[in-house]
Amino acid sequence: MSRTRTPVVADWFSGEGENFRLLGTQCGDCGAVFFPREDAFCRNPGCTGGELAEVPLSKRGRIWSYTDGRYRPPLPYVSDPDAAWEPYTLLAVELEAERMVVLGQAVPGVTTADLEVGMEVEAVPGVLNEDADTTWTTWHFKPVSTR
Amino acid sequence: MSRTRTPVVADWFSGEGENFRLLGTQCGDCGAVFFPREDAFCRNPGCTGGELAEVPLSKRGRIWSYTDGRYRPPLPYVSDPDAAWEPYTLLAVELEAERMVVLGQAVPGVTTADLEVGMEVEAVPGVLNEDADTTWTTWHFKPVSTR
Amino acid sequence: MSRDVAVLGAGMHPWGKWGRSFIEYGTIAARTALEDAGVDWRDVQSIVGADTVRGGYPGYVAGATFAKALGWQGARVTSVYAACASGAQAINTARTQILSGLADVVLVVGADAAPKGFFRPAGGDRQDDPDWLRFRVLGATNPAYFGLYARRRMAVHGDTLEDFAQVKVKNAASGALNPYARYRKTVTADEVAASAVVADPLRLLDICATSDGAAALVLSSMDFARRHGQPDPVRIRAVSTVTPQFPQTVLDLPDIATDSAAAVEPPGRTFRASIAHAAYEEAGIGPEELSLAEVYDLSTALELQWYEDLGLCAAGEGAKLLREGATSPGGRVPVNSSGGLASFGEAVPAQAIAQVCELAWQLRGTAGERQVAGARAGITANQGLFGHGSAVVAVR
Amino acid sequence: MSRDVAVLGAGMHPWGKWGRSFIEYGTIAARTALEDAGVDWRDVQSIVGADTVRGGYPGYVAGATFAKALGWQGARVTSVYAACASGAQAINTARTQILSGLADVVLVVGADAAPKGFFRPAGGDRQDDPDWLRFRVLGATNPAYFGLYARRRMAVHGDTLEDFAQVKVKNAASGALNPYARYRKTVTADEVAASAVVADPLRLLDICATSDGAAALVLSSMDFARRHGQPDPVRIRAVSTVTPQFPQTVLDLPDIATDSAAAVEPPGRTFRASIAHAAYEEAGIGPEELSLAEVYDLSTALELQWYEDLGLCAAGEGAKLLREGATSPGGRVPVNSSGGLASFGEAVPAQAIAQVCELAWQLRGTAGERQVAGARAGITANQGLFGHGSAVVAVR
Ligand SMILES: [Zn+2]
Ligand SMILES: [Zn+2]
Repeated sequence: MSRTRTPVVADWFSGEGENFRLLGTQCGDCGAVFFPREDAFCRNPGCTGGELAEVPLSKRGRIWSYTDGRYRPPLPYVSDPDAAWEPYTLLAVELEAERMVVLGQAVPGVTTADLEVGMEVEAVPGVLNEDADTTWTTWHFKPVSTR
Repeated sequence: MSRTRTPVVADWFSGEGENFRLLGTQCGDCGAVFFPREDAFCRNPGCTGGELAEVPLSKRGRIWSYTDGRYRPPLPYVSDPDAAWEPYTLLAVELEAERMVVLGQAVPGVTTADLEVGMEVEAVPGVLNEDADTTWTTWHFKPVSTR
Repeated sequence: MSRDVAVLGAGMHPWGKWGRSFIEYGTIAARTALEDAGVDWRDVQSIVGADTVRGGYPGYVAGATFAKALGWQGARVTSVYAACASGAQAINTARTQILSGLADVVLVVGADAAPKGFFRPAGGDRQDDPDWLRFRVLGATNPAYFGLYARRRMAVHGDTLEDFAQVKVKNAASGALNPYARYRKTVTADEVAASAVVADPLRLLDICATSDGAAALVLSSMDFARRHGQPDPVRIRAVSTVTPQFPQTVLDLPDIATDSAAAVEPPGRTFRASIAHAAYEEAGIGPEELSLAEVYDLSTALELQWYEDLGLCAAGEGAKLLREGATSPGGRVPVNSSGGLASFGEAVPAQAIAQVCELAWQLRGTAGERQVAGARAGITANQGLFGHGSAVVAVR
Repeated sequence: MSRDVAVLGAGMHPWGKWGRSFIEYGTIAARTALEDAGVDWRDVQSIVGADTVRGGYPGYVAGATFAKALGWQGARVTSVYAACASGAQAINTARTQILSGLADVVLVVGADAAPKGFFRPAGGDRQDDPDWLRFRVLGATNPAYFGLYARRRMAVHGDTLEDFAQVKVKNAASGALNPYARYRKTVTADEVAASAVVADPLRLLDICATSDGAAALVLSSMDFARRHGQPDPVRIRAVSTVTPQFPQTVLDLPDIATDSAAAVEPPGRTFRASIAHAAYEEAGIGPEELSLAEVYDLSTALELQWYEDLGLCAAGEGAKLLREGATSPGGRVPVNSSGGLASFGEAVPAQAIAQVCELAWQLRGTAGERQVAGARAGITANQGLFGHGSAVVAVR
């Protein structure tokens, strides 16, 4: 059971525990921030294009909206077809400094009944799925103060 | 080794030995012949559309052109990746009555060196590939008089 | 110079799950539209197909696929794809050919044979395809996005589950009267409430299914229509096919995040509102002049959002407009008199064309039991993946 | 009314195997074309993308993909697909928008990141997709069709392997002078003859490779060009996008048979000839007025076929025209002064746009060492799967 921990997408997040952050990029010319990261070009149509440097996004944000997935999603989402489907909870989280909304699954165990729009959450490391060799890691959102 | 013989495409050919024929369809209204078969609509733009009935195509035709495949084609063409690639020979055959040209592989063993444009050939039953359960059958073209 | 083009003919293949090829559906819709127009296929100078990304090559080249099925006759061909807006893009392509003088009469066709279950991306491992990533990383199906929008409306505008259910009730009642609809029976609010939750807070009956279906239009220049004995046809007056403006701050399928507004202020209008705005500008009419609207009710909650984005009411007042009955049959501006996606289920490349078929029949006054009395002007609206959306204005 | 549109800008990303995304190639080509035109991206009113069927969703919606990468600015968007003719379809879509008055300035972009080896169909089991069937049943790759055409020419017209090799020698010599070409070195007839046979009688150096690449054009109305300080731009005068006529009696990729001519007499012109004919008719010029031509040399033998289909010589005399040097640099009508597909390898949605880029540079007189002296009029031609083909006429 010594699986390699591999991010499901390279360079979208890094760090452990308190230091975990989603990673975006920022244009050195106009200051626009991108997540998912843009590494080739700045997408501001008024920008002639500066260097895109990696930046960590705000760790905390507020719930813009939320939902769940009551039915098993199709591939490429990976789930065990022999196990009963466990709904996941999906959050859209507004980051104040970046003025953007980012999607992410909630930490396991959090259901829509636990949530409301405007609630504060933070990005934490999580596991998306495991296969024979690999633990695929991802980001999760976790309510800051569990009621 | 009791594989089922199954045509690689349903209803494109039928019969054994001398009775083997490619099958097309013919419009009952305008007489247009189609191969591959059309079963829903006649494709003559001036035809309001008649019944499409199955018709056998001419067994014999003359070589319009020919080529071969010196490199292994990609999937969905099936070949044994562990065996050395054996080039196949591909014929385009003009059917006089139908005034059309139909493609088909030559019977195994015939190479481009054996062929010339205008040579008479006939459609014969052939095997495309075999897997664990199935012998996939097809049509081949065979020179009428081997020199 | 008039920017109008004439709708000479409209035709559809009934929506459903028929188990046949999209080519067959599209060919039947095309033949029906040609017959309705009284135009021989050989006189059509251009054909525009709305692609389906299913079905392999024939789907990618829908224009050529239908031209071949109808019988090669030398017409110009174009195939376009714009997700849910594909049909409107095809209409716009036909319109520009007519207005440019390069064609007098053009056939537009869209058809799909839907897969079972959720829409899903093509196979492969594509870390640079947002549509692949949203499934791989988040399991975010289309209904998940609809659920997010719905919950947001509840929190911000006070919409209720009962409001959402009433959209379904209204659309199902209209769909029951439409011979082309897949679902032809009325639905009660209790039935909506009793259906399974798919993506909280939305239930099965809040969310549109995926269907087989096909729709076609024969469009022509106004001159051709006159010569053809139709001096007063239904006219397409505007087709909006605009893209978003950076930063796009409303979460858009299939994105994992919105653009950031930290460096550049967001535009004054949201993307959906800008789609409608461009159509009104081009048509020279406003929402108060509409007799009816066909909007993309991928979910019940989304229909309410469209009321606001089309300017039928102020922001946040969609549910109020519904409750007042303004968008019901007999109301001020009936919405989805066809039955909408709620009654059809989505057949992606056909759907925006089908919306315009409904406008054509309503503006002709031939919509039978669904007829909106005295219909003079209508709009269609939809939005799809990747910054696609469209709105078509038709008048008589 | 003038049917001309102005070519304000042209740009390319070098062809090759770069291992990056088609989005990056296309964005670079677009920025280069905008810079060449002196037009700010935010002033572009419409963007038309030529799709690639690779790359998942971003490929299916190339117009939106490039619009997003350049930065959403609200422009109209269209995405078209027509196999090898996709780029010309995109040009035609832009042209009709300009001629219809719906847009003044339009950006056209096509880009591809090619797979390794033969083109192959998408995965799945699709017995109703001719492209899938020709691989499954016959193993008939694209070169197999090229081989059939070549052998037929040898039998009917007496073309020789040496003739075919000389096409490669000619095009490689031009490609060696083109900074955007993938292969930039001369080739000898001996090298062609020494290369491996792929599909008898054609060898590796007779057949075009598949490449990464991108090309873009900025097109505008003649009025806009004048206001923009370009009173005498290169003009696109015709874009032919016709389909075949039934019965289509010339074997067409990916078909397993031609149509039957038993019930209906074949048309007077073959499909390829009809593509050129429609372009000449629309442009009001004939082949004798051409200064140069860019034709789709998927194989060396096919270039000779194009000479005849374009009317540069009589049927069967393509090899004679080549031997006379008429189509070589300095000849009466140089063909593939860019180096052609022989030097580029095919990047499907970009290729027909790249052909027009070459015309633009030649007609401007800025083609450097490749310059055709006094070029005044040129044509491009290509043909793709499923009844697609195109020809573009540009003049100065
Ligand atoms: Zn920037
Ligand atoms: Zn018939």
